[in-house]
Amino acid sequence: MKVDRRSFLSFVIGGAAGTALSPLPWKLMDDSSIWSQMWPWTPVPPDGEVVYENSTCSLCPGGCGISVRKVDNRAVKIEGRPGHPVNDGSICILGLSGLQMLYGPTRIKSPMKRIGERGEGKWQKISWDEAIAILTEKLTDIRDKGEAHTVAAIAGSDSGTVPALIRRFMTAYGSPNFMRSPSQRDVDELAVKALFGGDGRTGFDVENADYILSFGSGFVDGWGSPVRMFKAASLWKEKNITVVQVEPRLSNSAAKATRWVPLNPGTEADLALGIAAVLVDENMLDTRAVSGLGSWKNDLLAAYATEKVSQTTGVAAGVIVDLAKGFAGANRPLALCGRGKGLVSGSLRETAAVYLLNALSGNINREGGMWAMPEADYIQWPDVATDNLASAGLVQPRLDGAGTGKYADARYLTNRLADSVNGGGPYPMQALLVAGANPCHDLPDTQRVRAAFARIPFIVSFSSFQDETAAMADLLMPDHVYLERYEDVPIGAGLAQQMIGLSKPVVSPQFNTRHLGEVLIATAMAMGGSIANAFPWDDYETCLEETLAEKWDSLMETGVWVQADTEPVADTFQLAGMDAPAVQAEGDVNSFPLLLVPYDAIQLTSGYVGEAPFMIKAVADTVIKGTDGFIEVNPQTARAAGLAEGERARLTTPRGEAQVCVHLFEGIQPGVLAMVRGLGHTAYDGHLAGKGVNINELIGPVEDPSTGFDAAWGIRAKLAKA
Amino acid sequence: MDSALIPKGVKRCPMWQFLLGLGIVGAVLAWGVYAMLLVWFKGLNQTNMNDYYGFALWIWADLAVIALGGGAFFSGLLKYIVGKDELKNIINYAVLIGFICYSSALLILAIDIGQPLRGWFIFWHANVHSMLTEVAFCLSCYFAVLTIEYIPLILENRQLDKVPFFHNLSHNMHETMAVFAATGAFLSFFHQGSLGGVAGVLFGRPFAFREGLLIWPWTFFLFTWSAAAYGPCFTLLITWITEKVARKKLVKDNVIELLAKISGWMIFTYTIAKICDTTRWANITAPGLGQNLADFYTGNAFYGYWILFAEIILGGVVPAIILISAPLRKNPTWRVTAFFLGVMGVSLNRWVMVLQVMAVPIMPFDTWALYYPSWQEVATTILPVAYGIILIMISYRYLPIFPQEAELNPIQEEAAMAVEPHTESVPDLKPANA
Amino acid sequence: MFPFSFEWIWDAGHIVFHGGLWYALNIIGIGMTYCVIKAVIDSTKGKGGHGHH
Amino acid sequence: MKHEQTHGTPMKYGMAIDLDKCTGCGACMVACMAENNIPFKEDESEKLVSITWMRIFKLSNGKSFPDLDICYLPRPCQHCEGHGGHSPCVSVCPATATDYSQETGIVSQIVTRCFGCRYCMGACPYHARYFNWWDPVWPDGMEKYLSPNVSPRMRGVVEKCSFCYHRYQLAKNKAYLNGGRRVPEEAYQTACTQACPAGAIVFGDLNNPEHQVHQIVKPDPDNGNRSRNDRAFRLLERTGTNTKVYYLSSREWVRRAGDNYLAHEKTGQVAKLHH
Repeated sequence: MKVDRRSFLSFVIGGAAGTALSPLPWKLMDDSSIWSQMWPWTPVPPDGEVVYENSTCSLCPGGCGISVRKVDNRAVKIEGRPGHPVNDGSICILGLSGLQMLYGPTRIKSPMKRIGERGEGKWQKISWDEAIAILTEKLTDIRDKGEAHTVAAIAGSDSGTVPALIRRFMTAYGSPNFMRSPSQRDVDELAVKALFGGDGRTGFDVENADYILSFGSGFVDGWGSPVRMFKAASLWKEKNITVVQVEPRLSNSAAKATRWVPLNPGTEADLALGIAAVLVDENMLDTRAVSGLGSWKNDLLAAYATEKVSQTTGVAAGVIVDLAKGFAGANRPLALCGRGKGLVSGSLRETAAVYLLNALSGNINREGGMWAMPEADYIQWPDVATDNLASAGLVQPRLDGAGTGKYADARYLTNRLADSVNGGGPYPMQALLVAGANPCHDLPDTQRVRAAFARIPFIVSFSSFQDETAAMADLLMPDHVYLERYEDVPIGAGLAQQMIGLSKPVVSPQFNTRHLGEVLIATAMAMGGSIANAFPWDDYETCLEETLAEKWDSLMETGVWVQADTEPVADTFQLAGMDAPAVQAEGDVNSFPLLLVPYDAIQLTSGYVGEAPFMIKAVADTVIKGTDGFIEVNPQTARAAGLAEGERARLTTPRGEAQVCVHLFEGIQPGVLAMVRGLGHTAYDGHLAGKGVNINELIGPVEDPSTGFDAAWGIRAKLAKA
Repeated sequence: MDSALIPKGVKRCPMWQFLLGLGIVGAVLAWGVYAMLLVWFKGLNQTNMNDYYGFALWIWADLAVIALGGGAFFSGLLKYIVGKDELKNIINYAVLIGFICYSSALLILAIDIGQPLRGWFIFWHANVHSMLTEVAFCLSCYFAVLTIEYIPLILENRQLDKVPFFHNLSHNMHETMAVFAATGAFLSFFHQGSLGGVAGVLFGRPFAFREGLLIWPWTFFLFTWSAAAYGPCFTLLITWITEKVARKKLVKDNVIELLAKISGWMIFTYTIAKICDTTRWANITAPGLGQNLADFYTGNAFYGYWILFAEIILGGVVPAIILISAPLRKNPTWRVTAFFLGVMGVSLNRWVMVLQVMAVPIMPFDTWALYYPSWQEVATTILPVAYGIILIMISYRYLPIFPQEAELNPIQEEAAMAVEPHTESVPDLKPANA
Repeated sequence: MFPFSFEWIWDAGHIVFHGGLWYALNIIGIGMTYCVIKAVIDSTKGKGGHGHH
Repeated sequence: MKHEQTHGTPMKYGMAIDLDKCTGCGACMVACMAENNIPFKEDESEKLVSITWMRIFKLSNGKSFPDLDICYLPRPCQHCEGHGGHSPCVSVCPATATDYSQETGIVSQIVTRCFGCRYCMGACPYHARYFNWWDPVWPDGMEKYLSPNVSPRMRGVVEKCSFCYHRYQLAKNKAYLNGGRRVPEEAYQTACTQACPAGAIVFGDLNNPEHQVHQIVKPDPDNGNRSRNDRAFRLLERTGTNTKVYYLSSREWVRRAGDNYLAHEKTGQVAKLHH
């Protein structure tokens, strides 16, 4: 057939018209739109039966009740548990993000041993039996050499059965070196001992107070039990009571307060004592519960005359008198302390001074007041029968010096750990076990901490996550995360009640992880002898059930156990600790003309877990932008340094230097810089690593001479254009 | 080589020159196509748009080319409805430019939407309250009209015209063109207006919002008017550029001046209306919503009062005066300056009505959001320009676009015959002229 | 676009809008159909081609 | 704006957010992200391309140290009613992918019908609408927590707060199964309301005098639904968006920051609503 131009054109045109009129193009168009609505790479979450499981959140000390929504065996959402005595249905940003931790890619998915250089990140998966065998062998070796005391353990907390098992293991093994991550709890316990004469902690009946004087406590920035404090702050608004926030920076708590009183950083104790002096001077006090006041009154008045205090603190004399009158004039005034979330041990002088204000207002162990709460005592295990090796180890001094000499009153001085390992201690550390803590990121002067870790020959991390400390370890024995395990959660965190929450496995373990309690029991069994005898339980669950005894059933049913009546430690307040010298910021004024102070934000975690992607997403772009971290600078200070909003600058302190971005903020005193605590991770994945600066790289511990605790509230600094 | 396709009585550059030009512009086109494919396959993250700039460079380009392409409908209206018969000498080119502008606009829209495969939902699930629906329908329909107007021109190609069916079709389409032109004008009125309405109906944005008539905000009418006013300016500007490139006169001055004069009066009246609108908006509309001019033109690094001046005075009053005034209009330099200012003015107006609308903070605690396009956005915006040049090159070479060309540039038959084979072997040192 | 789409309602907006739309579409459609048919008829009558106008 | 079959008086779900209580903690944002399967990227600090149906703005009184005051303002979709359901976004969507429900007063977003023209984003003065610039990708393993109640969205479409509409549907089904006609107040609460540790958000039916939100807001239907509570204000009330999210503050500078005012105008005193 001869195809001429004409028939060819007819064919093409006719063909095109025919195709267009056929259903084919329409069908293809429709199909493509349907395909675009369910692209195979967009996940489709499977449906299933919905159930809610109750448990307790242990991501921070708050102890909130949670209700986890599950679809079949997937946990899909964490919500606050309605009716729970701590949080009654509400929940915080961290608690909400828990599932990103449970299912996150930064979990340690199996026990592993290091095969590359330390910190290089080369690991080999091993079985649990092998992991326990390695640990047992190492520990037995050290112990057999009579050096059991050279093994140390750091835990996130020392309350509850799991920390108690660690401590028991250390005791049976023969080491006095059990340590806890530092927090305001350190100074609080010490203050209760000094002021009330017994072991315990303070509790604050914030719901019933009618005047709040907070010395930098971030009551809506994560202080205490965060959700409970948020609720209290709203209650204060509803009841229209006066809330005064004393701190150098306009924090969210300051913004929520009725009145923000900025003061020179680090002078909170002076202001508290100045207010106490006004109370004494004007005789606006209730001395029933205070002993030893008589002779001390004159010293107080002499040392803390209003004008003098005004000079020290930068708070006008009239304001000091105002605060004193307001405080004294209220029916149930309450003073709080512990900066921000209370992540630093803190100064005894400051703590005692604030507690004194409570005592002077007559609110000790009263409704709306401050309570001296005894320690929870439900863990009643028989004493460990130690063998000779253990007994010899236990009489050795602690590596951090706590409990002896000038540190006689301190239980743990984890802040002194780095110096001790770096050569200042009585003996070298040979092995370290870390559980529920991330000292390589969270302890001040991180460089020195990392240097110390580099010297420790054997480090075991029980972390569930690939954190900075796990990166330095030799053996990883990952614990379940809280949603996969049973655990008792004794709730302290400033509650004026004794409470225990119960964490229950909401989902089965996602990876080849093992409960820390189980690992300890198994290791003790493997080590045998007196150590094995100290652990008479088949498994952790039995241990927990036996320990909780009559509380077990109600905990299983309701998830929380509340002690009906608590006998306070004591009703009398003895004056102590207030004559200690003030804690100064490290650094020389001439080389470092500015002051850098850390601040806490609720969007960042307060404990050892790294921030989940959701939390980082909620962080403002004036805190992190890309990987840049910001410091807050008063515009006046910035102008003097020739810096504009968003500009990069070099921040130098006696401990280190970092590149930061400048955020101009009128809520901070000229000459003071503020940086958020918690960022600058080097571990975890790209959702967290490398974002911002870890302030612990810039700040070092400053020892409170009266206790040995780290009481650093800031450090001198200088700022220059990058 | 392709002499059989070239219209009778006109001279075209040698094939190699033509191909060289095509190659250069084609390279730019390929760059644009590459960017377009990136956007289609990787998504709109290839752009610098964000949640504050949902509309940006592309929408501006769309609005601008549609305004500039308005020359087609308006000259069509003048020729077929009003009866300005001289315009037949430029209408072909106006149609071609319109066709390029509108096809470009549709292409850019297809790149701009997040789900191009579902783009047809705008027709299928049409929301009649949306200005964009109106735009989409009228735009597509009018594009069909432009295609209908362009087809006879294609069919007039020397070879195609030999086919009796094509010849008759072309002839019949010419005969009925007035109907299509009228429909085109009707459709243009609405889609040009609706494009104005796109910004004007945004009652949540005091910078853009305008009161109006019935459901149409004033910007609706201003956009139609400005497209009619400035569209011919663009047609004339492109004609001037084509003449410069081709190095010959293609349209007689009386035709140019007629269209320029009409355009001048349209710009003049439009500018008065625009000034009235701006005055009312600045003094009544915006203050009624708690905002004043300072909120819109200060406090940021780019948008200042200069933009109002540049748009209304430089792009409105000045070209209007030049084109209205006979002595200035007859002076080619002044005339072209006016075309250029006019094109700038209307483009700037579209910029303001898209980009500045997005930039101005509305909530008092919000901040200015400035934006610069990514290279992919720039490339895909230049893509239609390259495509337009190519289409013009091909159309000019093979179709009788300019009816007066042969008359204005007579050639001796023998010389042409002698030159043609010659040019194939001897390199022509003259620059490309098509 | 069509009355069987579920978002369609018989109100003034839809009637005016789609009335205008279908009106324009029809003019274009009918106009083109006319041109094409007439061209076919003309061609069969032997009109057109080289040199004719 | 289709008129659905409704039984009895239509509902008008809305919120009252007490800014005196709001601490800017971000729990609402994350509760929303967790409830609605909102994706995240490695870098979310570029807030203009960060999907946050609920976003917290930080307001300042603009004064210098130590007189500075700040306030946080959580901004969900305001579910504008506009005039008769012509909210800014609904009236502009060319494909009817977003709609104002006369039954609930909720502005919906049908992501499978949205083709991503983003006109609605330009129309929304609250920046409550977000575009999926990227394909949503969950880090390996994290897709396990995705809820089946809300489909993850594909690249190239706009999404926004739905007042947790899926919760309404669940509550409605449950109410019908239990023989009730109406959804009880406590049975339908948004994820942000439920999570807020400060109890700053109150959610419910603005038309129902038994609901707490109605009692707080006391909307005045004769005055464009303005609140009769002196502490209450709405964002950009003057534009006539007629939002259903009311804010409460005892501070005048905060109330004034909620709308645009000319220098001489008094806060909350501009009587005439547009349209």
